[in-house]
Amino acid sequence: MKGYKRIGLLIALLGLTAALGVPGDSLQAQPPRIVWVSTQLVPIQEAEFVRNEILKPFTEETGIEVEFIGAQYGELFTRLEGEARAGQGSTDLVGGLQGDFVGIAQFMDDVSDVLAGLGDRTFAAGDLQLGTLGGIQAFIPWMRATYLMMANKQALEYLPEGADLNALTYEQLVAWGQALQEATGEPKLGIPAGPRSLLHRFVHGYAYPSFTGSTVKRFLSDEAVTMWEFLRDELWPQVHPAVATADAMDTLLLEGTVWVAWDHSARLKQAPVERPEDFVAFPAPAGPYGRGFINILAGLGIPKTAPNRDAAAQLIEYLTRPETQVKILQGVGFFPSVEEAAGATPPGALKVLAEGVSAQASASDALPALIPGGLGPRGGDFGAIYRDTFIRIVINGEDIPTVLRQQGELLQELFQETGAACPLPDPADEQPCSVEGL
Amino acid sequence: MTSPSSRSASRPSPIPPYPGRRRLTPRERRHRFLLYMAVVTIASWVLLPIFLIAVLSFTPREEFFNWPKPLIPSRFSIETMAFFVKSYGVLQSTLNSVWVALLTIGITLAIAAPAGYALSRFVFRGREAFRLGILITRMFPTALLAVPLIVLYYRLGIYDSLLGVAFIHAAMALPFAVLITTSVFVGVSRELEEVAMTLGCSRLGAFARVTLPLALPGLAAAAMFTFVISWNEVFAATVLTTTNRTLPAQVLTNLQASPPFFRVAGGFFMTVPALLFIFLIRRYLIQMWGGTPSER
Amino acid sequence: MAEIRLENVWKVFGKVVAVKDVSLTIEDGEFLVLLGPSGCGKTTTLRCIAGLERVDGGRIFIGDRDVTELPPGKRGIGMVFQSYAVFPHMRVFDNIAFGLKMQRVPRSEIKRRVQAAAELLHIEDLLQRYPAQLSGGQRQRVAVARAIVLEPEVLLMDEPLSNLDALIRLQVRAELKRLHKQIGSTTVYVTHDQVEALSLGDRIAVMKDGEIVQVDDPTTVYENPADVFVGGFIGNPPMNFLPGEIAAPKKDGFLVLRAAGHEIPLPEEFVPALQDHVGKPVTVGIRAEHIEVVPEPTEGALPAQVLVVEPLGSHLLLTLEVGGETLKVMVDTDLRVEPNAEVWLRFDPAKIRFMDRETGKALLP
Amino acid sequence: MAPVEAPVGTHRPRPLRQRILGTDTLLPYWLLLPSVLYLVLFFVIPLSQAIVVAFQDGAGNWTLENFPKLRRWDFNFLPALKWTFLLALVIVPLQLVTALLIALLVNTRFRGSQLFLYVCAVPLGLSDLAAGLIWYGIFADRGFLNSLLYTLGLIDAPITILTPDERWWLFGAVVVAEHWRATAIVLVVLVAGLQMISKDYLESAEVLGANRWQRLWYVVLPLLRPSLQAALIIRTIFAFEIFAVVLALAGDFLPVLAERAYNWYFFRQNLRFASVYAVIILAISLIFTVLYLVFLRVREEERR
Repeated sequence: MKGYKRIGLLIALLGLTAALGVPGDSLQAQPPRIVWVSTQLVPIQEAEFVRNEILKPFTEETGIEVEFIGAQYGELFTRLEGEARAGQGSTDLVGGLQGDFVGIAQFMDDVSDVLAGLGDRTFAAGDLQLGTLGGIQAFIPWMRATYLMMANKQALEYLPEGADLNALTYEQLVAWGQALQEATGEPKLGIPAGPRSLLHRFVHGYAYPSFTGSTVKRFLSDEAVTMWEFLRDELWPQVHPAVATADAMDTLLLEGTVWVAWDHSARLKQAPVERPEDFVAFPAPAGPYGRGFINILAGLGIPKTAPNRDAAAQLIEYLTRPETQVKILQGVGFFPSVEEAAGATPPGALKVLAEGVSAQASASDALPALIPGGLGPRGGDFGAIYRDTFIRIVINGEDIPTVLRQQGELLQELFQETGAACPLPDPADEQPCSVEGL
Repeated sequence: MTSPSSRSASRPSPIPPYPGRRRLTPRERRHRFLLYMAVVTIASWVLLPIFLIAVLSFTPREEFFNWPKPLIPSRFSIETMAFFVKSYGVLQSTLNSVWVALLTIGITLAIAAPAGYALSRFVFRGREAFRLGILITRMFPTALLAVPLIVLYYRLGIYDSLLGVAFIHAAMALPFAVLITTSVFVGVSRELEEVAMTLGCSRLGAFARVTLPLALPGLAAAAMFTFVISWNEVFAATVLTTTNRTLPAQVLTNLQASPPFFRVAGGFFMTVPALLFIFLIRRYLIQMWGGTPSER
Repeated sequence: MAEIRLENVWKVFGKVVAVKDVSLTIEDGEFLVLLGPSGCGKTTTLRCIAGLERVDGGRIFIGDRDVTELPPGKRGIGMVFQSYAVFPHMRVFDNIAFGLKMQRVPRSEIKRRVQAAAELLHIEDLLQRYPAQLSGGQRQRVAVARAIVLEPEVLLMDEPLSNLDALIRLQVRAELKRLHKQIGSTTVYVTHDQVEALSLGDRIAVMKDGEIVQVDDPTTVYENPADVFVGGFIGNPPMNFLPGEIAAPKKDGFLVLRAAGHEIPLPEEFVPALQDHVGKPVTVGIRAEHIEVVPEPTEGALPAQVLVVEPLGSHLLLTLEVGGETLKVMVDTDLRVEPNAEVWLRFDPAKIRFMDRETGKALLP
Repeated sequence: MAPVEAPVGTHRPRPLRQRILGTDTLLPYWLLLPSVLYLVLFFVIPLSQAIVVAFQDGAGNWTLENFPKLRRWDFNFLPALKWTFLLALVIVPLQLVTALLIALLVNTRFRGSQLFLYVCAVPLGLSDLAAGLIWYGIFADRGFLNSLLYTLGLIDAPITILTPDERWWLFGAVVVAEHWRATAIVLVVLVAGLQMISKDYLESAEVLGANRWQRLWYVVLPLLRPSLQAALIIRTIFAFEIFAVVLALAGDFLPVLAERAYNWYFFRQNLRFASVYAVIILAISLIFTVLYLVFLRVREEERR
């Protein structure tokens, strides 16, 4: 019977604490404190680096406290949409990829004025162009990354004869995969296909440009059909089936499930970080039309509903300083966006990555591709069309022309409805972009 | 109420010399053996996965990716766990989670208990409709309510507050809390309350002096169940806060993109309190579901 | 102390009428038993008096006060529930003291009165125990002590004995009777057990389908049931019923009863009441102890066949068949009969009761 | 059901307090009011906004076009329906049987049965995210299951269990993980129900010559029906919202409705299609709940 009293006490205590309200609610005026939501540098060690190495000096310098919050794109979008609809917000600064900004540009404020204040540093004109979305400067270039290949050094001895790691073709990649499978008894290539993976980027930014010289226009061309047959019959049999649930390749590389993998540099990084001696990075393979690849640009933007615009602008200024940019490169392996910081190299494990990135960018047959900029919030549909096409043809084994026609129609519809222009390597003159052969 | 063996022993037997405990027949012994076999099998089936994640979260980094994965690591490493726990926001968000859960309990019980009391004590028009109605709220993926909720929260001025998170958690826990409190109150005899009323209490007084003290263990169980719901809730906590995050929100956004050893450590870190709460409420696990929705 | 008056009380649950236009006056200090089968509305009536159910019509008075709208605690009642409803989270002392505390009686006074009530029920040694440590009978006493400690004008009891063992029930029954004499509260006692009703009640109100069928002292209810239902409900064995007919033979002024093909002459005093029913079918009611069994054919006796013989210790209970009807008869143990034997039955004409065949209502006053 | 003649002229106006709060006819509604208002504010209003969107086109006109349109845009629409139904169809009965088995074991009240019950209830406290993480660690290519088989010498190299080439393996893995994760809630409901069945029924059935199975079938299960109904309703509602575990183990190669809704909402910012999925989930859950209520009906006379 004593139990009743004890539990009663417990409940009363709970009630009391509840009634006394919550600590930590920041309602009173405090020193400037801004919220920076970012889809980049989210992993726990990277976020720790940002808070301790990047933001701490900034706070010491300016007195502005920064709350750095990692977010997925969907969460970022939802938050900004809610804030826009409510007409007030708490997000001061947004860090994201160009692809992210395509979707959230509608919620962003024009930062041309902030850019004008950064006269002492040089941004690539192309990067600034990418940051122009919906007629405004939606973001200021912040840092770069790319998707590339990484291999376990064990795999190198099976490299086909005559193949140059830095100038690999898709044929050679398949031959390499075959040799690896013969030697180990299981497929050893890796292309991420998990639900949150970047498979769609591989399809539209790497395979399509390399095999057809196009991303959208020649979506259902004969070259595309050939490409899909190649992906389905040649490449996929060399890809380890465990990639189906993998969002990042570094884990599979570290486990030894795969020995050669394609992925975003940030999603490969952990492998050389854990075991620097074991891995090597190199450019993505080339196809008949060249070496298709995407340079990823991350940017910084300010939402219309930002409560502390000036402080956010101050943080942008700080983050685009050459010395800050070098610090980020050396800490987490993202490359600088300002030319004053170019040429710096990261130490240790990240050096492996940097070498691969620069090899890819400087390849003689480089064929840079882009994520279309005019799709607005339907950027997600663009990626999904490519991912769905891959799954239907390569994994589910559906008829190639049928699938290409159905998916091509969706692609066409998407561009017609949004009026977006074709992304590189398709010529950007036509607006809206259209799929040939429909 | 008695076990089969003690029941046969308690029956008055005409034979005077009773030689202590009866020895089990071979058949009974076989049954008992089978029973314990089944129990051990099922218990290990439930516990093994939890044991594995515990092992994995204390496996040293250099062994984490080994093949085959060792069931017992060569040494016990708290390196990953320590980095996780010390990293920014984890302790604060743990504290936040506790606050949110406590607030949720307060709100939920304050609202669910009267409803549960009404359902347990009165027969009235619309009673069944109400029961089905509160269940319907659980048939819809909550994630889709994000934008309307954010707008609502800004209007109410509770965006990014722990109270705001608690409000939505309470809404999620409410249907279950109503079911549980209903059966808790059904379990407290109505006559006790009535006798108190004949002895001079008002209805409220009878509730406070008799029903409430007797319902407390059951209500405590409901509170703990609410705690678990709030503790594990990810989505609302993620989109409705920016700075005041709860642990799952913090863990979800930070860990989904993090290397697997951190994901495992985070997963285990979140699991421990849940185990603890279930342990605390184990005695009431049964009681709180005593009268289920269609009961009585 | 006070009388209780119910005036046209109605209580409806959804479509079911639980109490139908009940009017009843219970005298000051009286012990009234509400008797009836389960579902007859007796408990609901009691709960209406207690104020636990709001009446849907009519008024209830306790003493001079109209208590219809008063909450239970303000009606000056004490109530004992079937399940005893002893608070499990309080010691016996606190259970008994509960009502006094509600009335803010001073502590010393509470102590004295609880002690007195406990002594009255012989539970003074149990005051520091929790209910879980008590037997059923002890809990029963606690419940009664808790009700009477308030010295209520009215004591309400809802089947207080039904959860007790047969032996303890007898004992507590006697004690309740003694207690009532001692404290003198007007008592309403609900039961479905007719033996309890007969032994305890100053008067018995028999209920059926939400209505009071008969209110009378136990003897009257037993001997002169108001209708077939009451006769069949009260008594063990219940009253026997036979179809019959009132006939007026040539001899003027005399009536006979025709039943099972025979004629039974009726006493003169019945004539005025039955005069109007001559030639009409009636139901004849007679109690088992008012039938005499004779081994030989006799004038005015009905032939019957013995079906079952049950020795009950003090008596023999016979089950017999008379013209297709089954009768129960109580006889002395020295009568020797075997199953299947043929016997003759003689009814004590003065104890025969007549009911209207259609309505079942008694024809005699 | 006697006709009720309205008792006339007996009512006096009641005190104000009683007129508002006190009567038993109004009191329950006052007690329900807070929860109704609360759910309306935090659920019904946002919910109806979301549902409305599913039946409107971009211009705000009412339409049913979103359903065929979604089929064209999402090739996983029909597969998601199929897999969701199959998963529910397999998992729910499986959990019911397991939970019943464990509940019957617990009900024998052997020494340690309370501990056993606690152990079996442990997954109740785990989020589906954590459960997905745990089971991925087991089923992954280099996971515990393969490690164990390898250590025991049963396999030479890891078997890829979670592969899109073998959808039924994915299905099996999800079934195992969900079965592990969510049987506890059914268990708790059933144990509670079993405890309310008096031993007398079982003993009288035993005396009447019913064997163990007959007692289970003819006595325990019918008496357990209210609890079974509750457990089924709760579990089925959750089964149609199955999400995190599937995503962790099978990615989108085993598409399910809730995952599709989440995907369209969070990754493609398409509230319309997401709402269509949500409406479908709502409709299916509702239909099943009503079916349970009808077919497992507990008649008023049967209630204890």
